[in-house]
Amino acid sequence: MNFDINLNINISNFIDTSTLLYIALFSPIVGSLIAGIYGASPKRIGIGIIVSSLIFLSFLASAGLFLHLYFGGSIVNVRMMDWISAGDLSVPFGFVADQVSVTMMLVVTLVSTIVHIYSIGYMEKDKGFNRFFSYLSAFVFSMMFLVMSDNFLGLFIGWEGVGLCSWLLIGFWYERESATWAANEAFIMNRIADLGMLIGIFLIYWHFGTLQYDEVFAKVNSIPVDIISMIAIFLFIGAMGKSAQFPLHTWLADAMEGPTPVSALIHAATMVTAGVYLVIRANEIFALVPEVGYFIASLGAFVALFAATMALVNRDIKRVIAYSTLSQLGYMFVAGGLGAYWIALFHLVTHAFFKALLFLGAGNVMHAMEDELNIMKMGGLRKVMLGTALLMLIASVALSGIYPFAGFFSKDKILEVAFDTHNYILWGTLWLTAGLTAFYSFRIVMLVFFGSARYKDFGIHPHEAHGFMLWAMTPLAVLAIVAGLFEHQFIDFVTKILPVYNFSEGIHEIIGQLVMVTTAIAVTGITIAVLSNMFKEGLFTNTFKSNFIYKLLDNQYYIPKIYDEVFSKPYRELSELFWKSVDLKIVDATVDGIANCILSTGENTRGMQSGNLSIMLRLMVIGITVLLISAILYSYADSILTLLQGVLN
Amino acid sequence: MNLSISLEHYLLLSSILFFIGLYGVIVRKNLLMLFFATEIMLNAVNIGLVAISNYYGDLTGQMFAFFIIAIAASEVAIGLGLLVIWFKRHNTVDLDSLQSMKG
Amino acid sequence: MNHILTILIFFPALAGLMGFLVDKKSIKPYVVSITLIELFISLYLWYGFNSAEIGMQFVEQANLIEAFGVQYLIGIDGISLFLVILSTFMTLIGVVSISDDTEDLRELLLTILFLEMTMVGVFVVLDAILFYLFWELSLVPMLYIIGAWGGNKRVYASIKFFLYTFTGSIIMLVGMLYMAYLYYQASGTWSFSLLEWYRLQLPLDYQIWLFVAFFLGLAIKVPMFPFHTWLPYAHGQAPTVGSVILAAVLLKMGTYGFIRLSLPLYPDATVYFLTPIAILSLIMIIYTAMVAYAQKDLKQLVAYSSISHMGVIILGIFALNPEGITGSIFLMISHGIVSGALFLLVGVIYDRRHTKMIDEFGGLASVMPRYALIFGIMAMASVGLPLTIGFVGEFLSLVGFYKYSHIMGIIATGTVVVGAIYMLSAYKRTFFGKVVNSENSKLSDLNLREYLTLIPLTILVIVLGIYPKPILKPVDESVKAIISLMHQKAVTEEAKKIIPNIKIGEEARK
Amino acid sequence: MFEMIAFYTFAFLIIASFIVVVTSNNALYSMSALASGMILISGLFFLLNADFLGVVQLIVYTGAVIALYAFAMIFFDTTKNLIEVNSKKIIFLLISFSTILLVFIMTAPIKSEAVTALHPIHQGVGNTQDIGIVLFTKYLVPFELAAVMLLVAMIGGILMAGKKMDMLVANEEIQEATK
Repeated sequence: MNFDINLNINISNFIDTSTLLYIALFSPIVGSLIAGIYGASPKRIGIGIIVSSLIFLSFLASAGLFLHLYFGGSIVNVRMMDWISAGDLSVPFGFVADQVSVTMMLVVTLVSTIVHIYSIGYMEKDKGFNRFFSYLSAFVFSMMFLVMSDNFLGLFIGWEGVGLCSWLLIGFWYERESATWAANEAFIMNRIADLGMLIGIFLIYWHFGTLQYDEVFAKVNSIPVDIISMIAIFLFIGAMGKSAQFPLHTWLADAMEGPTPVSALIHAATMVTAGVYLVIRANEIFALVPEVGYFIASLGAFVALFAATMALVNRDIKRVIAYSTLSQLGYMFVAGGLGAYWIALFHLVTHAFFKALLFLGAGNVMHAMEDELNIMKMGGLRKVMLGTALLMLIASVALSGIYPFAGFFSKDKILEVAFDTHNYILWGTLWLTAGLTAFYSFRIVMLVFFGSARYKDFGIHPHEAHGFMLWAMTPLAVLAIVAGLFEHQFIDFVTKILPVYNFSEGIHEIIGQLVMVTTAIAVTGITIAVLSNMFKEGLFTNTFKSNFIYKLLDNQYYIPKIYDEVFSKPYRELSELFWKSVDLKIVDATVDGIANCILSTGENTRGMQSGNLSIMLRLMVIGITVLLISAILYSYADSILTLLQGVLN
Repeated sequence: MNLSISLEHYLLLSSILFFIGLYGVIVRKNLLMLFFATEIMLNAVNIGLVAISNYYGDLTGQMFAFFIIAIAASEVAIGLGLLVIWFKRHNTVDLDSLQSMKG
Repeated sequence: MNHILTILIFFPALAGLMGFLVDKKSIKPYVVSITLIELFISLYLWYGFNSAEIGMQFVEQANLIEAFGVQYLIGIDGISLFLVILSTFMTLIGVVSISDDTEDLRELLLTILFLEMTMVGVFVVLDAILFYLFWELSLVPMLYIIGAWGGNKRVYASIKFFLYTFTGSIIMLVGMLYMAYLYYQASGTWSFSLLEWYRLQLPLDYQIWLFVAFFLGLAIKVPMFPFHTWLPYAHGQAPTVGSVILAAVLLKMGTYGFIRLSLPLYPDATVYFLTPIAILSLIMIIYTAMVAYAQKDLKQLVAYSSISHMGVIILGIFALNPEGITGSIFLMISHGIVSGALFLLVGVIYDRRHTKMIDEFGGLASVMPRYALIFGIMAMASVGLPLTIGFVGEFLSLVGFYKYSHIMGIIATGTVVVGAIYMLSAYKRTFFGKVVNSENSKLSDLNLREYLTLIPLTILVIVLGIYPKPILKPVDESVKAIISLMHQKAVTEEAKKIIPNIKIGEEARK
Repeated sequence: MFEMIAFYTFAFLIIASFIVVVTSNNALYSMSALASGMILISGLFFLLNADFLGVVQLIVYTGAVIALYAFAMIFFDTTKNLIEVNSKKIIFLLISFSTILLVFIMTAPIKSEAVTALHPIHQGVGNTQDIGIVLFTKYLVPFELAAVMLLVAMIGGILMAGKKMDMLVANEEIQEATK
């Protein structure tokens, strides 16, 4: 299939590309401010429309830039103004639209536009409607800032900005204790990773003398390798936080407390992929240290399997999808770690489409079920909401990696890379994960849309979402189906700046078998899921539920509990201890002790000042005696000392 | 055996007298006795000063003693005046009755 | 305007004396306009300031005690310029924030005017004796503000504040006198002029003793761990305006003293003590942040967070490179604005509920949304989120310090984590959740007076976070001058190695 | 030899009479012993070639001071014995200890030979003449001050012990009583 378009459009004839870049970047923040002004006032539908159209404008601008680059335009790099300059450090607000960032911009704005439109329907009954749009657009702005910045510190602005918006949006329903708790957890865990990121930036500054991408990458070969690997490790720690890699992964599942469009946009399509974006963006650093890359790939494979196992048993529809996101992020890191950067980016793009679609579908289900999340209480919903069922089915098939859906192309490439670099353990892990992925995707689909209508027992009357919401989701569905077909165009486009990954000669011969094997396990997974749910409700019987492994998985390997016991509680107790025992009882008490000492000296000696002359006279004599003694000691000090020395020796 | 009287003899005498006076100041409670004891102490110092003056051939010591006598005389004049007033008001010259300074 | 600095120092005090003639109803407008004029004078100073010029500007000189070389010597460089503006600005904000029904309003306002004189004085004088004079004088109005308008334990707090800082500065005075004596021995004339002292090269063992004497005085004021315990009491008991000025300006005197006195006078001793001080600052950052997390009183929490941030400032100063010191000066300004704003915000709910206990609140976001918004912005600035004022200084200080030590740099950067933990958990407990306490359900949102104080601060937080250059540039030039002076003065090899050799002025342009 | 006998005799008598002064329970005895001690001290002065001071001692102390005490005692009831309660051992300890100390100090360091006379005693010139010269040159101002001081003390003494003062005090007491 070849969609080679011979329309050579030179977009810069119509409009200045830097203007396009500014429009793409700043129209979301304009929307956010407009919505923010009405933040505390009652819902206005107009706000949602204005904000969505501004995001759409941003999408159009991004698309313009994309076309400009696609048809051979030069990379757009603008420097808006100086930000921080002190000593030798000089950081501007600089933005770049090259092949990588424009791809990200396109994905971000496209998914954002859809999520914004969807949210008009989803949030229609929420009293924080305007506030929601303000936060959501602010997020888009931060994300655009992140991907468009031309230096590491600018990236860090966006990085923290998305963290802030994520905090605001997870805790959007701030009256819920669990939501605000999850928001804080996400923010703080990200901050821990940001610490690593900052250290990486410090290292880059002190060794390269600059933070601009192009200048850093130009000098990268003149820096000792151990420094480079330290930089790579610290930057990756930053990426681990944002992309929720083990051991900083727990926040992502808890982040599902936020409204579902937020989960779709932030915690599936865009923000969590920022870590992958960082690895791709800094590929020239990571490429120099394959050991670090191998570590990244191994961790990615581990997370892929680890998250997939947790997704197997969870009964919360959103959490299952969240674990699946984790798992897919693991795939991307495998590709990134093994040096196949364009494949990582490709999987990032396709994953954004079908995962956002999956979340939005889950949002519809949630709405229909009156915010019920437990899939055991659903079932047979296809009768009431056929559109949603269809969309979710598409997304699930894409996620499972069935030809010709988008997920097939990107995921299969990752497996091939793992095989090609002779990392058979990684390949095996990913292969197994592919089967698990197919299984849990269809487990959800089966439990939610097929089988008996269990919801009736709970007195719930589901209804289909607004039509425009479904229409808004349609582009995503289309892309989830067809995106993989543009693989060659994608390669040509992004490898203009990303390194090309060359498969070895031998792999072409067995590539057919590999595809077969992978597809086989995916199909097997789907089959098991379908069959097991056709005949009885759920695969897991009660006896199985008392199994140790089931419990382990159901409790997320007890990791949240361990963190609570090992970090949260000791931190709180240590803080209390520091305050009550150390600060008040040692540090402050020492100071007060000195003061009390002086005070008690006064209290004890004030008896002297009784006004009685004879006592005063006696004290005077004591004073004279003391002075005399000291006078003698002073005048005979030398002889006394020699005497003492004689005695001691 | 050296029978001549040296400076040390005088100084020793001066010290002994001074401490007789000091003893009086501390032990006695009668204000009049305190005055007497003070006189003794002043005179003890005078002996020391004059003796040093003699043994070193310097007049400064005698000058000091001279001024000390002047001060002693003034002190007695004023002190006794105060004492008389005190006695008139309180009908006692006991030291422990002087408690008006107690805070 | 040859005497603009003199006017700047003494205008508030004179106006304060005149204030006794003003009748009680119009005293607040009077004082507000005085502080506003003072702010404009200081802004005019900025306008007239030439950032390309190296050295002191607007210098005025007169002999006070000729025999001992005590002079009335004042002048500013890029560092003091912004601290002066910070003082005048925060005084204005503080004065506006005072409500009209405060008891003894006139006395409070006039006390603040005297305080303003001493604050501006400390930042512009260049004579050690005069510096000490203003330094100590600043204690008196503050003692009065805490002791007379404070909370229940105000007497304890104010006396602790006074005696503690006074003890430190007495030791510093001894150091100053000894320094003057050394200068006399070296040059044959007495002088207390800092500019003269800068030229004096001392052997390391002298520097160590003098550095310790100065350090005690300055560290207690900052306040550095373990001399910090007076601060929570002072903040806990002070009225809102007192806390605002204390946190925003008075603490900066200590860090300013490090830059103005310790560093250029004793470069070798600075390097000699670098590691112990860095360790103290690290303890200060992490430990006080954890103590802040354990607080139950919102104001105490902000007070401890203040200490934690001052630790970053100290680290930036002792990074001894232009990035670090410039960053720490910017952080002083940003901390002044942010902590001032946070204390004002705590004051807002204290006015309404007469309690500062976090447990008493909860769910305020739905009752007072605008208040929650501004508090959120300030909390984020305090956490050091990029594009707020807090990030610029924190980043520069940490990047500067990181050059000195890798491990300590990582621990210091931990401030971004521990800071987020206490700030977010306090924000969550105060603003999120349901309104449980019925007393909170009818609280009114911000009123006009509170908007007048908070909006300018919020604007500054954002604007300076996005565009810090107007401040960074003059500061950077002056910092480079100090560092190059330190490098030239240093006598030990180690100090020459650690303090970078920076070319300034004409040399740099070549 | 004469000097030795004279010194020891005087010293013994002075110590004896002063011990009587501080230990006697009768003020009259004390005063009489004090007077005798003063006279004996003047003897020591003559022995030390300080003729002028010896005369001054005789005139001022025995003549003026003791006379003053004698007059003052008219006011007090001297017939009854003075009863004092005081028996703290620490005082005796203190006294003896510091006596030893002081003796130790007084006798030890003064031996230095480096002392040079500021105002040397001139051989062949009378002591009174010598003193006169020093007193009216070097010590003129202190001398005049001492004179003024004595005058002030005299006036003060007269005023305080005088009748009018007595009246004043009485008036005050009446006023206090009527309040």
